[in-house]
Amino acid sequence: MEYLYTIIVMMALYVILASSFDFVIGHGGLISIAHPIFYALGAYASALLAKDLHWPIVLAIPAGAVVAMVASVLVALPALRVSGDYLLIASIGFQLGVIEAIKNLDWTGGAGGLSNIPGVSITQGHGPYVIAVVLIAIATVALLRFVAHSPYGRAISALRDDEPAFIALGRNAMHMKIGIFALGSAIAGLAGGLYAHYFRFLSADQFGIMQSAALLTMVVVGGMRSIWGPVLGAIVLEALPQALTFLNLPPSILGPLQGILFTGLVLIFMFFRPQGLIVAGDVWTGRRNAKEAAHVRRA
Amino acid sequence: MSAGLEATGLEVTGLCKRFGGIVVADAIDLAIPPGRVVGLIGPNGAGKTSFFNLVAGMVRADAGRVRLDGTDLTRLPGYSRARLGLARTWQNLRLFPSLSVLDNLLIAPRRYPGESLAALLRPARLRSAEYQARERAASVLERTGLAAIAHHPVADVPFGQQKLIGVARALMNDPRCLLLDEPMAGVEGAAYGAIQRVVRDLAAAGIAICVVEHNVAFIRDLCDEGVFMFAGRVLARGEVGTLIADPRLTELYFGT
Amino acid sequence: MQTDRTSLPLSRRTLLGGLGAAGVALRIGAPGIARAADKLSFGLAMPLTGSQATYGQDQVRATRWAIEAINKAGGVDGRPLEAIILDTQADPQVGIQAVNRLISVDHVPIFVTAWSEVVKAVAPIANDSKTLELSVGANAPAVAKLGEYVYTTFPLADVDVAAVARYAATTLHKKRAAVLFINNETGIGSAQVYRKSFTGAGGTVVGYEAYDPKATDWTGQILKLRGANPDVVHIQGLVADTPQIIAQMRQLGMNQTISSYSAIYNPGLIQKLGAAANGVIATSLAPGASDSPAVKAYVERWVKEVGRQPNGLPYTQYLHDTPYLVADIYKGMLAKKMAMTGANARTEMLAIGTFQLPLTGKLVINPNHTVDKPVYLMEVVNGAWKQIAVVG
Amino acid sequence: MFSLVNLLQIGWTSLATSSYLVLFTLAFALVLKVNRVFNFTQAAVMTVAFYAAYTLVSLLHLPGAAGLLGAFAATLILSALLEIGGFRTLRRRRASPIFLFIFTLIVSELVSYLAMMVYGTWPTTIFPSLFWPVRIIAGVAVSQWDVPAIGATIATVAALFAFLRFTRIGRSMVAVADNPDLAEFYGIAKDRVYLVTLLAAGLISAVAMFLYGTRAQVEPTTALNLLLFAIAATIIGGIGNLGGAVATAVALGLLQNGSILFIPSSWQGFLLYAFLFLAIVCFPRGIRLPRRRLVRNTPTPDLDDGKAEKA
Repeated sequence: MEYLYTIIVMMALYVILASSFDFVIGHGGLISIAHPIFYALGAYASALLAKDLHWPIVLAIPAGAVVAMVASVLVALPALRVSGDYLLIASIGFQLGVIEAIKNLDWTGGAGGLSNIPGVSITQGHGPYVIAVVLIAIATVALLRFVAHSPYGRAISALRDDEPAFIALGRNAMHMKIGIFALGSAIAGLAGGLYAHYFRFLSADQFGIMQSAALLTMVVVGGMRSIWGPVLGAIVLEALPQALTFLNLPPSILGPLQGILFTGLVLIFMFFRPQGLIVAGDVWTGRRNAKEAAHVRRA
Repeated sequence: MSAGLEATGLEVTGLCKRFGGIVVADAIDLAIPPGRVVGLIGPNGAGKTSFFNLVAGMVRADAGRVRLDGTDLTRLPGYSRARLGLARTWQNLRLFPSLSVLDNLLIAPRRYPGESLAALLRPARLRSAEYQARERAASVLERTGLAAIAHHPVADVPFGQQKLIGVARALMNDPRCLLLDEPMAGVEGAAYGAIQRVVRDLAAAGIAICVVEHNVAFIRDLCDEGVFMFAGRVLARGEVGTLIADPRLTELYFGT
Repeated sequence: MQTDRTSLPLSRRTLLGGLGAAGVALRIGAPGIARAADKLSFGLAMPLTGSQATYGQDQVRATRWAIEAINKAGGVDGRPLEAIILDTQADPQVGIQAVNRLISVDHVPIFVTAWSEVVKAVAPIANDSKTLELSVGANAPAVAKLGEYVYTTFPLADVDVAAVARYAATTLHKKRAAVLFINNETGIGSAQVYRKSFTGAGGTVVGYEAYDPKATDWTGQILKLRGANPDVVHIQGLVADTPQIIAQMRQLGMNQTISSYSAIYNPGLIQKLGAAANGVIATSLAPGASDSPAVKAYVERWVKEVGRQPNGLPYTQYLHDTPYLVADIYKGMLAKKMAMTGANARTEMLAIGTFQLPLTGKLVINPNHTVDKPVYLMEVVNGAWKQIAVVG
Repeated sequence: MFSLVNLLQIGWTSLATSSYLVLFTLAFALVLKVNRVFNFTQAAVMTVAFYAAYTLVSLLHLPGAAGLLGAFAATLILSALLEIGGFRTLRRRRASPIFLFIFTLIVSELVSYLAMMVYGTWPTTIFPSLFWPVRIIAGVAVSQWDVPAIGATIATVAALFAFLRFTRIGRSMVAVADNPDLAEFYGIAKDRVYLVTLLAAGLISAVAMFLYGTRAQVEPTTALNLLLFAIAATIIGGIGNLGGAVATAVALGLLQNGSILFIPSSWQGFLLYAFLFLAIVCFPRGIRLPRRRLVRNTPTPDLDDGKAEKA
């Protein structure tokens, strides 16, 4: 069961991460790849609060999300002044810089990683925790779907379409971008806390550019800006490496081959189905469309 | 309605801006009283659109002041100026292609309910604000004759109507001053008349309007007076017919 | 039978796990399969894929040979020993997955793993479930502090680094040492051990510099150390960068004695450095082919069956000996009619304490999670590794 | 530590090691300037260049020159393949920057996995030995690698600038860099220019990787780390400013090596990324000296044009 549990937890966590990442880059149009670092900040914050300050896990995890959110706002204030490719590179700098810092500090466990994080123990059974993680994943998707279809989501669409026009209509673009970034990062931080107390070991290197690439791949293969795309992308791409081990290949080539098939598949997708598995609609839709249609006609 | 003490319209004094070696605004003084329609004319590169960008706060001026109904806008960012009643349209439309016609308008009210994540936590208030916005959008759509296509994606709408949507969107803001950047370029038929009618109505309602337009007929029909710009400076101001007839200006316009 | 189980170590097992309850039930819910009940199992979680597979696979092969030999000689009191082998990719997350499976599905009392990140990552699981975790290969001193159920059978850096430090101070009469170490866990921990041991043996550490794991140039650090004017320089680096560091030191005119640890004890160092390698001292934690007929035969078997020497020979020797150690523990437990639990395995292992192993010799496992082991000091003499001393 | 000899030594070695850093940066900056792509596939090109040279020299025992030629051939083939099979298609489709970024990152990952499968993960060098004899000049150790490396770099940089200045296609590259739409208007075939740019960057990367691989050990994942340095230098030096990128590469190399004098050596890695972040946030267009820019850089105050330009 544990094997299955772990796969389910990882799938649920990747659903949370890919969805929130899509919220930032797909919906928000903020091209940052630093998403894993907020995952890391949430994970480390929650782990350290529980381990060193003996906070109960149920408090430590949300606190980790808050830490990630606060950090994201602090980064966003200077970094969101630049946009597009520049933001992308700034985010890489931030991400790798924080990883280096974690590796050099003593109280984060340093380069060797943080071990013996308090968590649910295997003897008590992981069942309830796994269910909680899955429920949180579902709640995350529901929340992001709600936001995307709310008036806020309409504003996000407009902002992404045309920032100067958005500003000229009296909308505070910077405020919105920070909001998008903060929400996405807080959710990533939440996933981090959930990860930390399940796996109970963290090392800074696992939150690097390769993690970013994996998340990006999930979003792109799944279908950017479609609510269900990143969900599907996360599940498929998390299951794929597991499935590849069925091929009964000699292990000496299985490792690289796994990577080759994985990246190759992404390339095939990029060229033959760039819109992803699930295609996002071109036009933003809100809730209760029928009702509003009636309303306008009446007016 | 506006934060100012009295309705004095738009007042621009000593506006300057240079990019590197290029001067786009050279001590521009320009006042547009409420209810008046002023046409900006001049050759390409005269600084007309730059003037709009400076007034609307898209670009920060090097010097000078911008006032609207007595309120000093000079130090305010673009979005704040818009909230104080300064609206503009764009030469190349800048509609939101991923939104329907109605949703394009719903982005634009002065108080937009969906701008803050915190607003989502107060659904009742959000709903009422959204309802008000829809009421307003419905009336604007009605006024501009766009009600029938309210739910079409803007990308599917003919060009002329897109121009109209740009104007309608600016109206959602309940502006005190409206900057129209080439509202007629490429517009024919019914939309032409509709835009003309809307602009006249707005002026009648006491809004200060500034228009950049190459369509001389439109300028003559619509504007109370014209301002001739060249190389970032206001060269002449007066009745549109007189300006157009001035051979020196014509030479500058069609230039070398 | 045993070969059959391990020849496709990963795929079939994952297949079963992946298919969920049905697959798993085949294994645990079917006591009718009598042979399985007879077997004495232990877990083996090693990198079979990924960047570390080059080593992991050779180590697993060595383990397999040992199990074959044990079973051919009658197993453990007539019962066959089996290793349940899972892939960790040397990745903590995958390692956790593998170990969770070994414990909750296969109910092994003992599992063996390597690579310090994995060793650390799975430690809480071992401690919680009271399963004995044997770390074979990670040498960061922190491995000794991972909890009640985590033991190493491989000497930690405090054994060989301390030995080389003491050797420099007492036998070579060096007074001033400098340490250049990689800024990762093993590097930092080992450098501290060196400093403590060298100072403890009466020397002074006059230079102490870290470098970034991604560094490609060490001029700054080397100049700093050169300015400190040491008699001996200890480098605690990686297989990949140590030859470059030595080359740069020599180029910058530092001709002092250089020492390092077991990672650089390989022919590649000499090939990369040529004459500049002469005088470099490394450690080996296992006897070489020239010192032990068993090791000689073992290496010959590699050349005969695989066509080459194993990657990281000493590590494969340790992995080869691990089943013997596990067999001794199980044998003791059977003799005392103890239940096959991790707690009992731990008690029995500490009760035995001293093990005699075929390829690595005598090993003492201390209750404080360290081991006692002789250290073989090797030096490059005329372009070849020569054993210069056995200490400890 | 602060003795003159030491400072000279650090200066000299930094200069020598900046030889390949300059070339990595130049290749990256060139593609960014002309093709307007943050080209992570350069890591793939670098990996291929190294293993081509490694195969010929270290495995097949051919002379070093053959290795360099092999690296050239390999990079040309890969670059052409990437442009024609990849970038061109994505450009036609007006793929978003994030899409292009994923493409380049995934390609470099794919190549590193392929290299892993063929060559394993053991670090290797082009020549079997990486020890270069030294000569002491005024107390400074100058290795036999240093001078040819610096020479090769200067020659490559000079060749590129001459190419951009004096050949027709080179001038077209500059024109496209300044204004792709206008350049097309004047009859410059953009696709061809983009192809030539990638090929040129490939050749530069090959020289750089040859230098690197004769001095340090390389694994399939080395190239990506080296590329991060190039990105930092390009951005700090000012995007679109090749000279600035080159100068920054030298300065950053010196700073990284020299920083040991002032900060604990373990924080050196942090320094690069902190620079990268701060540079882009504080100077998104690069650090510009207050000097008069050359003509072409006409500002576009009209915001309406900004949008169209981006595509």
